[in-house]
Amino acid sequence: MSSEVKQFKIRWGMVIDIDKCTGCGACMVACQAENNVAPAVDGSNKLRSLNWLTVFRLSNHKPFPDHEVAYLPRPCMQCGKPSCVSVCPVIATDKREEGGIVSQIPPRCIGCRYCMASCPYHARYFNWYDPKWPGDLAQALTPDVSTRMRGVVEKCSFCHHRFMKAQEAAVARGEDPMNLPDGAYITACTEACPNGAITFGDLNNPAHKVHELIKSPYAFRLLERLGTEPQVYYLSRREWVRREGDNYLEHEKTGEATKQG
Amino acid sequence: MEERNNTTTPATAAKKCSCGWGAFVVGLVVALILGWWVLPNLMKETKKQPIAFSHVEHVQNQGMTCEQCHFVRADGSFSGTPTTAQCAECHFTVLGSNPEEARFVREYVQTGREIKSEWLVYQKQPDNVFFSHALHFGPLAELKGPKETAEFCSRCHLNVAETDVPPVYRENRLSGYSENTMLMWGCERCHAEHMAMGNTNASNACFTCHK
Amino acid sequence: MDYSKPVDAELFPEGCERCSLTKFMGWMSILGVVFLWGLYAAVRVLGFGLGETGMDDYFGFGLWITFDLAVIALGAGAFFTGALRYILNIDELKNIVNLAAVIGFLCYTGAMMILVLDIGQPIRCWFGYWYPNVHSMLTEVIFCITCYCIVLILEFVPLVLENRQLMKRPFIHALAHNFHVYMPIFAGIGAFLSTFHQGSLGGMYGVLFGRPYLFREGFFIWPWTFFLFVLSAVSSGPMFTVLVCTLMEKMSGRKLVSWEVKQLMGKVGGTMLIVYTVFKCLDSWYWATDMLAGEGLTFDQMFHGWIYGKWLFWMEHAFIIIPMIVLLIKPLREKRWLFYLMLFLTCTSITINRYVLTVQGLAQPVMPFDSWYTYAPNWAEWASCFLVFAYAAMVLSLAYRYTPMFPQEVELNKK
Amino acid sequence: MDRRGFLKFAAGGTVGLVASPIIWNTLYDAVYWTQNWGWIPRLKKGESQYVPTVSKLCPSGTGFLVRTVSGVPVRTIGDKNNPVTHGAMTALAAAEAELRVSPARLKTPLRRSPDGAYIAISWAEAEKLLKEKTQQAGASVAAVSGDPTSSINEVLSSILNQQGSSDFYFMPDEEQPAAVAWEAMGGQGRLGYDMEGSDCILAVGAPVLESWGVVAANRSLFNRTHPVGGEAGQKLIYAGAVQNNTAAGADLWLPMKSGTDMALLLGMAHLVIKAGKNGFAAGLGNFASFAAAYTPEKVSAITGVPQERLEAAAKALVEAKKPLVIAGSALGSGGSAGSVMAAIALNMLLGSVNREGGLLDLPYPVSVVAHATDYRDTMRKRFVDYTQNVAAGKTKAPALFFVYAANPVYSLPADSGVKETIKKSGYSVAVASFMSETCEECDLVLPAALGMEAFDDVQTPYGSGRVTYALARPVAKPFADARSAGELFIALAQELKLELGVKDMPELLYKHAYALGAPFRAMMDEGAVHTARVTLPASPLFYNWEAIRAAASARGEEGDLQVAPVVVLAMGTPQTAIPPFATKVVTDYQLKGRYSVAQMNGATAAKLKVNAGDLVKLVAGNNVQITVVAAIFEGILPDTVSLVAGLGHTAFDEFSKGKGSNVLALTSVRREPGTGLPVWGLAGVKAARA
Repeated sequence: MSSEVKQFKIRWGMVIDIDKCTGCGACMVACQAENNVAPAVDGSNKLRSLNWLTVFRLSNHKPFPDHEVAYLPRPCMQCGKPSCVSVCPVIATDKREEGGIVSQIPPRCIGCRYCMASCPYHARYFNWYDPKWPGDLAQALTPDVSTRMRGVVEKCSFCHHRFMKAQEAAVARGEDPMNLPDGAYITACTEACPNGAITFGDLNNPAHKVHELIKSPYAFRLLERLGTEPQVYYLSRREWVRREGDNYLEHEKTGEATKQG
Repeated sequence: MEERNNTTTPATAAKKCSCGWGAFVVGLVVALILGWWVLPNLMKETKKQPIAFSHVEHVQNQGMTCEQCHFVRADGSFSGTPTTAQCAECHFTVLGSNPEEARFVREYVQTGREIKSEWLVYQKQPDNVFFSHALHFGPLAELKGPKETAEFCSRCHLNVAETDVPPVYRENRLSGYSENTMLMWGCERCHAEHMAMGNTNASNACFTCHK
Repeated sequence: MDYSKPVDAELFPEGCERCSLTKFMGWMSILGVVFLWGLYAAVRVLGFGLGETGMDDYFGFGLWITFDLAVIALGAGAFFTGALRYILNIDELKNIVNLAAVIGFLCYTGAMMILVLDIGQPIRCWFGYWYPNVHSMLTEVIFCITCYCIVLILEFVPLVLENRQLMKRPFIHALAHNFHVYMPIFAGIGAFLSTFHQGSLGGMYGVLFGRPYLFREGFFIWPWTFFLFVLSAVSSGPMFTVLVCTLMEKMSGRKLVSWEVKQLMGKVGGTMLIVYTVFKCLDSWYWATDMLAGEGLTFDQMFHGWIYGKWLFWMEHAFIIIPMIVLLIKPLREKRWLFYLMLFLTCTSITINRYVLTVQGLAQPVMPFDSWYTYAPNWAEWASCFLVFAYAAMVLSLAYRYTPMFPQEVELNKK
Repeated sequence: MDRRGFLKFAAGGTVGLVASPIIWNTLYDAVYWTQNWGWIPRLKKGESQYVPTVSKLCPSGTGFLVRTVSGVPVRTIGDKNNPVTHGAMTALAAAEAELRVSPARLKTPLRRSPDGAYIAISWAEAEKLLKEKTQQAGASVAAVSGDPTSSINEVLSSILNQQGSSDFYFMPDEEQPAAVAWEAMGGQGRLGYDMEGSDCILAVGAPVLESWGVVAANRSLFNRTHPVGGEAGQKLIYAGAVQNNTAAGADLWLPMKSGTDMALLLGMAHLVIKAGKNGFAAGLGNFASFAAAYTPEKVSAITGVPQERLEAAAKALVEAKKPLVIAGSALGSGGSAGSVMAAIALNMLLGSVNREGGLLDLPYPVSVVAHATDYRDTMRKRFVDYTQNVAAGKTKAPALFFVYAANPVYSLPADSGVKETIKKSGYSVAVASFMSETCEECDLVLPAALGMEAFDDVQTPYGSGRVTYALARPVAKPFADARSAGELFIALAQELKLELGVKDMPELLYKHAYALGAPFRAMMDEGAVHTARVTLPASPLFYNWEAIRAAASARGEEGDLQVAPVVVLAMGTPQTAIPPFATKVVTDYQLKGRYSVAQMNGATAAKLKVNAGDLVKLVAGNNVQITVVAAIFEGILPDTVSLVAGLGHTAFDEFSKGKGSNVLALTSVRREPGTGLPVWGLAGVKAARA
């Protein structure tokens, strides 16, 4: 049962230059603050710490001194053919709106976690308990994203509320909300990255920087061979980094295997 | 059952039967009354607005326009109900003879208490709903005066422009929703039917209305 | 009143002996304690959240889903035996079909209990009906399981009504009779619903194209796992029924079902097992040699360390191949211990299958830079499974004590 | 009614209920209830505003917009118009709106009662206490400030000076050894780095992309010189023991043993001289012959850097148009002056002094408060010398001891004598925003407003290549009962009838802006930031090879393993501890549950016979013992374990307390040969499986 790749006029996407990322974590902090993700007292248990955006550390698997390191921020890939949408029994997650962002509506979610099982990127997280903001921390909640409750799944939304706000502002200015200029809508992580490793925009719009960036020979997507068609692209000049982006048999080269998939 | 059969005559059995049908009808009626009227009312709690605000006084007697208090900000967001500070632009001191106004000045303006956070919003939506007034205001540009505006706004809101006292506010005890809160099916009258109000271009995707 | 008999002897099935009420209550109390332990776990999970379990963001499915899948597969004896008895009219099966129905009822209601715990927002469970996503295999599962659960209740009710004292009431007598008349219809609906959701449960895994361990191609909208689940359920279901029956015989010390009927059940299960084994092996072969390579992966990469080692894979396959052979060969099949052992191995293989698909399928890291993590169920998950075991044992004990579940019992125990 | 009648009544009732909306509506209402549970915080509504200001918690003075909703800060967003940091954020600055309301935030003044417990007191009482204690102390008063960029220091030092005390100190930082080095090499102003103008930067020991210098500015520079998917316009070479965040961004990583910075720099000097780069200054001949002993083979043996990488780095420097060499410490304090001297010498050889893209001679910040100590004079004083002397009884303990915006109890080695100094002093006062380890030692704890809650400023931070001046403006009301530290000290001075020359913080800031020629109005109203390229007349620099030689004679620490600390800003600073939102940024190779994680390479692990995940005991030379979890990471030198700094807090809140071990506990204070500077940051440890 495979749904087709969804086509949209606008396709919001991200290009993350891995060679520019140094793993400082500003994006993760900004993401939590922006999207009202509750803090965790023990964040060191990575299997139970809810993060819309996680930075992975990559290794070229060579021993010292030839070792190289890279960092890979992983938001939700907003797949063109999402594995999660078709499995949700109650349509809590969907990919229908212009822009191609995969929505996740926690108030609709019944918490079956089937979508989590389906996602090879581990982009989906579960509220194992009710979220807690100890002391006065709840004062710093933004008005943009509703707080969740225990027993529901959540994930990165590409800061969808910012898309809505950008549309609202465009309408207030008398402009076309469906033709936003480059930079009118960017995610909190894009904004927070001090190294400018993240570029955000409409992949389909030639006026947007990402439109060109994804044509780079260094561009790749995570696990392309599975056919999920992510809207998040990565860039790296390093072959070993690109190779870490997908599974390859020993004799296979990057860039080749994925074309057929 | 066998014993009972032995002691009941056919006549009494028939009587019982009809009386039984009566019981069915009685049960049905009682349940319908309970289910349609008594229980739903028990579920609701009436709450009082902090101030007996009069739209009539402001709009008709003072000639204010709706936009003086309810306006779209430069960033496209909507101001909603005014803050104490906004009210105090006129009501920095008691202006009229209405005791409610005097109370407002005394209890809110002079103490800095925020009226906006206490006012009960009839159409209050839960946190998980994103609603942009600006994106719904397209046709508003055509509206000429308070009357047309009120007519347009009252497609969703209570028409308060002509009320002298705030309408009754009732809240569901379990869900905490106002009885006037538009539920999802209400939004879908347009969002699922694009042509319901002329071509509104409304999307029915989840993220259009949820955050 | 005959004081040599237990005080509740009037309620026993005609001509059957049962242990004393005191002994029975003792047994039920032991089960009750286990039940309460599970209830405590359930209350904690419902009250505080699923954080009370050992699951995490990498293992969103764990023991509970494994348990659900296993009991639903093993409970498939109900629909399959029912279909054979009522639709194909294999008359001998009437001697075990009651038990199969009760086991089916228990397995499904038990699974439903666990599901209520397993979903994070049980109050919203009706969304499955109200806002269904018709593309989701899980939607199909939700529909069919709940519907089939109702069917199983309807199949279970007549047995309760057949209690000796209840049957004395003409109304109930008539009702029970009517139920029996309609039983073929229930059996038919049951067979349809059950086949579909057994398949959908398998389909749930096969459609996960983001998970190379689980993803399978298939026929039309159904991945191969859909059919494998149906086949594995119809082969292990009857076997599980026989095993439970034998366990009851050992515990009660009475013969309940004749050896011939058991052999028949074994033969039925064994025949289905042949089909299952062939397809299962073909599927594994194709997956290991072709599908994985297409995704840039190797067979070895699907396994890790001891806990996710290949032994599980080989054991799963061996435990269907060996029983298949043994059950095919008549002299071997007729050795009682071997017969029971083979049934047990098959049930074990099916359980391993459900486990590896649920847990190992999720453990296998798909992103090359991700790691293998391990999952271990915690006490709360075990306790709630034991809650279901205790519940099932209690209901089964009551049904055995008070209803004419085994038509052959009187005859087989003539002194 | 008989039973049958009742059954029929019930049946009718059931049908009626099913046919009425109550059941179905209640199903919905129950779901609405689950969607809006009362125990989960609701969102606030209101107008959003974005106010530009600068961070006072982040050491680099990150410029950000504080987003407020109905007046309450909810987010901090990089300010693209800030001419220093250009919108670049740090993980710490990004968490500042949340830190403002974090559980560790101090709410009211606290006074220690005789039994050791804290009692909340009013500000009136606190101020009365403060006045009394200051009057009683007379000249016996000392103070330390952990915020060198703030002009609040001037108020505090003026109070001390007028009381007759000269014991006003800065917390040890990166600049103090650099100031010593610059002066030793003939520098007359303040050492500045024009990173922006350089095309090749060699950072030795200085994690320029994570904690050294004006990090946010460094990162925005990295951003601008490394266009997305394009060619890098600036080469970055990083030498350090661990492949840390800076190494991840660097074009070349030189794996250098901790504490061998000088050898590496001298080896580089040797190589560039060989390549013909020998910028002339007095002492060149002696220096060149001294450096000649540092052949690539020898340097490679000492530092562990493969020879070909040394040569590649030297080649890059020689070929660059405007190379720049920076030396610094991994920890950001306790570093050596010798390595900075060697770096200055290398820059001199390369001709990279007093020119664009090189080392610059910047003016020091000047004081505008009457009787205040100048920045430079405070910078020259050594806090650890003072505290060690007090602890040893060589110097009289002060009757009153102020700790402002600092957490020395946590951020200095155990033998620094800070704890003893606080204990011995007659009365200790902490002015801080968060309940730190130092606060817990003090007699009086006063809650200070944050940068976004009060007037404050950021004067040119160390590491800058320009003179910069930014104002922190009150965007929101101070949290709970916190108060502006500046206003607090000014009020104290006024109470004591001392002369400051300023009546409040805005006036103080105005005077500073005026002195710098900065546009005060625009800074006050719009959050404008002043920057200027101001350099002093070129200093007569010389190769102080004797000082370099003396410093190079320092011995390494003993032990089987070297500890290489890694600083990450996500872990907060000693003053803030781990921000609530950063606990998830802390990785599983930094912290695991209660234990710090020690990263080591496979060869080291094999030698120690440990596997990833094993518990390991590390015993330092000072007999401090910690238990850590081993992790394998190949981006680290053999016989070295890397531990992240910022763990092991015993104060603050649940987000910081009881997590891992403080890496500083393993270090001891040493004296650098020649300069006599107190240095730490290196630790040799013995390891055993726990």
